[in-house]
Amino acid sequence: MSKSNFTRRGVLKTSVLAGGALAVPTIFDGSVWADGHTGFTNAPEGGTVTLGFNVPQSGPYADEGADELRAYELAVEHLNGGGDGGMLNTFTSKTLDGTGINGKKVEYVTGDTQTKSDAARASARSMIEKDGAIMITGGSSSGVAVAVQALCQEAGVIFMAGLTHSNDTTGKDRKANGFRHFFNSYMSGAALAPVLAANYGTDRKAYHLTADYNWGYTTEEAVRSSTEAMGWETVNAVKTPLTQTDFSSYIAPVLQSGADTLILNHYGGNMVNSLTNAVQFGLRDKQVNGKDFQIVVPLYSRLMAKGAGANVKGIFGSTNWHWSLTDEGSKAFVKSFGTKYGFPPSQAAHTCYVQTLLYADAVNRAGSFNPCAVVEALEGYEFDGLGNGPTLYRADDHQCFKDVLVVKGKENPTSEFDLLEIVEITPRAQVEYAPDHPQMGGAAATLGTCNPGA
Amino acid sequence: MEAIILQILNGLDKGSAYALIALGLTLIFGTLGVVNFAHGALFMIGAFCAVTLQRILSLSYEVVDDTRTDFLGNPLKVDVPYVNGWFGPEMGQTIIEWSVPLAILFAIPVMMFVGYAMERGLIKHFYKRPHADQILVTFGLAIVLQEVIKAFYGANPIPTPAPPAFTGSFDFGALIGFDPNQIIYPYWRLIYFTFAAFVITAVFAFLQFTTFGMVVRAGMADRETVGLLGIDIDKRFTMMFAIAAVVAGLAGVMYTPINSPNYHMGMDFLVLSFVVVVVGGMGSLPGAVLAGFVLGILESFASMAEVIDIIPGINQIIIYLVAIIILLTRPRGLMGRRGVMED
Amino acid sequence: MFGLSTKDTTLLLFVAALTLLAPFLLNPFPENSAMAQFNAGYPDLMQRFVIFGTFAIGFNILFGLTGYLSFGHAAFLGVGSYGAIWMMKLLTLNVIPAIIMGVIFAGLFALLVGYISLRRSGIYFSILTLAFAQMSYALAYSVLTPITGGETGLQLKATDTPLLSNLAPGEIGRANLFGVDMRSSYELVIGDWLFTFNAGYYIAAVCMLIGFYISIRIFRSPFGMMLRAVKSNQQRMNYTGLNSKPYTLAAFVISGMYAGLAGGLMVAMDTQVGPERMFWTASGEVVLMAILGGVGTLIGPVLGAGMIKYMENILSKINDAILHQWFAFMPDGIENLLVAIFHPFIGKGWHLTLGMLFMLIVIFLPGGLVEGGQRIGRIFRRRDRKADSVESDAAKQRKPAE
Amino acid sequence: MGILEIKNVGKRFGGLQALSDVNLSVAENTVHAIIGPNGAGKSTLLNCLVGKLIPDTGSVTFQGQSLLGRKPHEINQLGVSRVFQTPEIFADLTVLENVMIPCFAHRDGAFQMNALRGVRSETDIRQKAEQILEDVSMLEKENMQASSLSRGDKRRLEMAMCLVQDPKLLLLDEPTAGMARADTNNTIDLLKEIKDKRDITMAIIEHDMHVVFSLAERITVLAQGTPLVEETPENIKGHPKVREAYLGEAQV
Repeated sequence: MSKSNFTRRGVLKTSVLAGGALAVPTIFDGSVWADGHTGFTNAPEGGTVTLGFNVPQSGPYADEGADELRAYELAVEHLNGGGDGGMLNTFTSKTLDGTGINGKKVEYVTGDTQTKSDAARASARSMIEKDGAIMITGGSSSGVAVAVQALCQEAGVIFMAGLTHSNDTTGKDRKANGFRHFFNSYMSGAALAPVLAANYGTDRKAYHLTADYNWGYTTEEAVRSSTEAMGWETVNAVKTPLTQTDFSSYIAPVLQSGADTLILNHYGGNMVNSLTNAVQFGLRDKQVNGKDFQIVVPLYSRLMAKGAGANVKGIFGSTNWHWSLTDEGSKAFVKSFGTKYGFPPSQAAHTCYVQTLLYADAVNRAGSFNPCAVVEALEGYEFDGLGNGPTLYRADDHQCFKDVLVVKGKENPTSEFDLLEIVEITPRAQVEYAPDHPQMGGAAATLGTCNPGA
Repeated sequence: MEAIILQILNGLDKGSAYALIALGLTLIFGTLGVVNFAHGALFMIGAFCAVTLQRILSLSYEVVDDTRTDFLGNPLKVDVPYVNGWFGPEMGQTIIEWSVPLAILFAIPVMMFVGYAMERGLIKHFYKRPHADQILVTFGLAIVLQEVIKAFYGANPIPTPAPPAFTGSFDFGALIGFDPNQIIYPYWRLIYFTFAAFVITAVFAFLQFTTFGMVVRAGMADRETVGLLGIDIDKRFTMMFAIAAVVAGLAGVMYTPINSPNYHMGMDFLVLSFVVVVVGGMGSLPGAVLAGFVLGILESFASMAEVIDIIPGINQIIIYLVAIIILLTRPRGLMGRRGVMED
Repeated sequence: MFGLSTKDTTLLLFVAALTLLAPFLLNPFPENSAMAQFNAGYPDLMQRFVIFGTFAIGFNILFGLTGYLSFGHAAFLGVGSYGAIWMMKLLTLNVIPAIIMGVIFAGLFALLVGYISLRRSGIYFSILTLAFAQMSYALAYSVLTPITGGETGLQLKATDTPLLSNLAPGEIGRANLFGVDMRSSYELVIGDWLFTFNAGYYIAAVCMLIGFYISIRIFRSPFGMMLRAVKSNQQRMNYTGLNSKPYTLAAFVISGMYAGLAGGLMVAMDTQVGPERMFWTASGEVVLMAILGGVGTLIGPVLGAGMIKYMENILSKINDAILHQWFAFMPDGIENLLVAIFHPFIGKGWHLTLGMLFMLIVIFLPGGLVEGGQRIGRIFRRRDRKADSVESDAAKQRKPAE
Repeated sequence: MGILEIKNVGKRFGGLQALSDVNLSVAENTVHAIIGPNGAGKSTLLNCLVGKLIPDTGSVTFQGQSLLGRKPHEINQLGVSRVFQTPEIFADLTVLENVMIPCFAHRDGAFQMNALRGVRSETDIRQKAEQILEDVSMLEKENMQASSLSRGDKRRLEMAMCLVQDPKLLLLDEPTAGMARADTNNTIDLLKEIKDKRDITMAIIEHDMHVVFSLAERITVLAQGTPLVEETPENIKGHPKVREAYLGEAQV
């Protein structure tokens, strides 16, 4: 059976071709492996290398996608030696010196995932087949991340996931060619539970509303098991349709159940609407079992907080990164992003920026764009200075392990970006888990082998 | 028992949103015979009337506050709305907080104009075209409208809270003798329901008791004959389109505190409102309203945890399942007329 | 030839030539030129053209001939896809059984949905089909996750070991046709031009051509005539001794099978299924393809499908950086102005362009793209009035008032 | 025993007794007219014959077979064709196709899955269709779209569509309604010609007495849902009951 045959258009695009009507047919099959010069999909030739930024530009996550794209453009600028260098200066690895990646100038192509896996794969395939992209990154939902990651595995390019929080991405759907810097549902649960226990006590009755799809399931499971381990009781867990906009009929019965805490396993528009509805029902003014009623949102993002407005005040949740962090890396990133665009970056922007840098650095360290070499360079790689403290890219599942932020809606925001405040930085040790953890697909989950394509 | 009362209340509220949108859609269909896929967009534009008014009222000038710094460490620039300067901070803040109710006054002329322009500029040319063409052109228009809104306001939902006086909920259960905290109901939803009932009544009264309404109803039944009577039915139908746009727009304005508006909220409601209209029966105004409430209440019941436990996923499909059952047992929906849109 | 009239044979050969030469026709610009952005001759998009072309051809058999407007056709595409991928996961990686399974699954599901929905007509029928499709979508996304993979869908995994394929442990299977990988391509470089001939594309193209041929046969058969009779006057049809229900049901199932074929091909080309494939917007898309191209014409839906997919894939990838490249030769002020003018319509604004295009076409070309083609044709041969092509008959049949 | 036997048929719509106790026998190879004032139940009776309505009581038999509970297309397959008040044709199709469809129905039955057979190869059907078009002198219009025909031509086309199936019983619902005198006469001539050439039974519902008396061999007068008189045309003229029923409405 022949190997994958994503084209080597990058070769053509960047090399100077002889004019005239000279026909040079080439047939690609497994034998190309032997061609030591390339040996992998879209091996860059000439002075440039092309990256593919695949983000939602239409649909509900378009604003998040726009922020990711800003971060990518900034990262490319820094990699090519422009701007103030951002986190290049604080990154513990010093291979990135503003001369591009492996000495090649970085170019990029963009595409629209529409937050649909079909569209995302179409867009990614066009980047690989048409534009000769050597690495694909981006995305704002787990469905898209899993789909594009599987595609990159088949095509033999590296996938650096953008914002994807479901356990599955590096759990049961993990792939050798795919890497995730963002945290996941398990980590949210593990980080949140102690903070919740400290603030709300250990004898709470929780009511879950869960978005009825994979990410919702993993998040509910993670939060549920870690809060129950703290002594909380789960009164009920109700699944809500993804397409639901008015959550009143789900929220109204919460008080009847005798629960005193509502956990909203929702993201994006779902979360904005369910939280708005919950506040509207006056849940937070109520007293149940002699305790103040509380609401928890496991996964926060600043854009969601903005959409929910004043409703987020005082509500706990977790996040991957926040611009108010004061370590050198974060400060450098916020400074260069803020100077360029006029407002602070979101966590989606941060993870995308970091992923681009990590990829570039891995190529430099490996001295090759070959995906397998990059995989080798990233696996088990320890680094710091990128805003999350000391971080490990674990070899077993290609998941980054780092501190997790527990945040709370700010009572007195000074601007429309200043909506969350950091309550606690949960140390990495507390959110770690075994690679074959049952929530991660158990023992059956496997990375497979890296695929260089060609 | 409490759970059931609660879900009926929720259902009435959901139903009033459905009914309002479906009412406008049926008005346009019944009078003009046009399948308007841009009706959801009208709802969305209504909601963004509220957003726009909020933005206008909060137009600000910057004051530098040296005591605080922004995220880059520069002195913080604080936005002060002009209204605060004119009416004093307290009054100014109150005006901004009341922007949603105020937006009703703002939305009526805007939606009237939007409806008028749409009908005269585009829809008018499609009366005699096949329904397929009407769908394509109004769908194209809906996409253009929502993309324009997205270009101006972004894709993220925009919080538009109700005035503080109407936030929070009251204990309806305690009023009728149940234990406290069993049946709570938000003030704003009560207002929404009342408002919807008022608008629906007003539309019906208008059609029932005014000469204008009589002519329009006659036109709905038999356009050609009314045209033969020497009445300029077209002009009245244009007005009806504008009225339907206003109804959709007001439904949108009042909906903003319930769900933060975003550019695709029209599309979210579009399919649902078509289902409501068809279940009610094409061309039947009371049918549309009835179907709106029936589907709203059934949707609420299907979302009860006890129901989902028995039939998993029922909350995902209830509306469509009910639509199928109703259409199979009642060929023309709840109150449809024979021969309308059957070919 | 092929049991077709000369006119139809010409049309078929024309379409065959277009599809087979697509790698040349879609890549008219040299690789390094600024216009290369508009090249569409890469495997993924070419595959999508013919797959959605197949889908639209099938939809047109139902909508174009019988006038029944199904608003839930994407459900059959989705069911076909799920059927195909399960075949690949369980039985064999060869695409033929997968595609056949896709067609069968979609056909059966269409039979069920059609049997129930066809009890009503007009918009009531549309809403019934819509309801079925939305239910399929909602359930596939949520409670059917064990079968459908839910949000993240289904892909081939290292743990999948199809019965008839001997994969090395840990190897992820690849779709193939008797050993020919769907992804393998032959690349031809002529000067600055690069043309890609992809195995998967040609398999999909052959499927589409067969589908197109069958569709011509159906259009020209007594059966097709009956379907047009259904659209024209169902009452007379019944009083002529014909039972319209089996005709419409047959048309519904046939078009559902085309959708299943498209779904199976999608999986064969790109082994992945997600539930959004069944969302109502996907059903709406095929309606738009048919209307945009020209309802009831043979080639119209294919053109419509090509147009929408081209916009979606090419326009959305143009970003400001590319605009700056294009206009770099201009003075800075004008360059920025031009970029600012084009900015709302490209990249994230591709929906806006699409919406405007829908409106313009339906306003100025009521018969869709086919009518546009005819008007151009007419300019060239004004005098030749009787040269009514096959297609113009159908375009003309769209009477103004229904 | 007539070819069509209607016995004790009754039909009620809500509070209105549209038909009550209708007994009627149409003899083979005759032209039988049913007349009566507006609202007498003529159309309801016709609809009961073709399966559009199901009578509440009584029986309808055609050549000894009961028609009750059969669908319109099944009744047509038995050999009953119907001409409508306003011509019901396939307006979007060509004249030739309009005639070919009933040919197919006649040959292949109510449903035939012949999706891959070319219409072009059906030379028999085409010949038959062209023959009938020639009979009604419309052959030169065979490629016109039916919607563009004149009203008279549409009527002739509809007749041709019925006749091409060689029906044993042709039901005509006011075939000359709304026609100019010249067209009416043409239609009468056409019907006479059909009757002379073929073994066919016709039942006509008609307002225009000129048509009735030109064609009919038997006439049944229907009033308020019941047959009043059944007679030959000669005897119907001046019949007191008929005069009473019409109250001078018709020009008897």
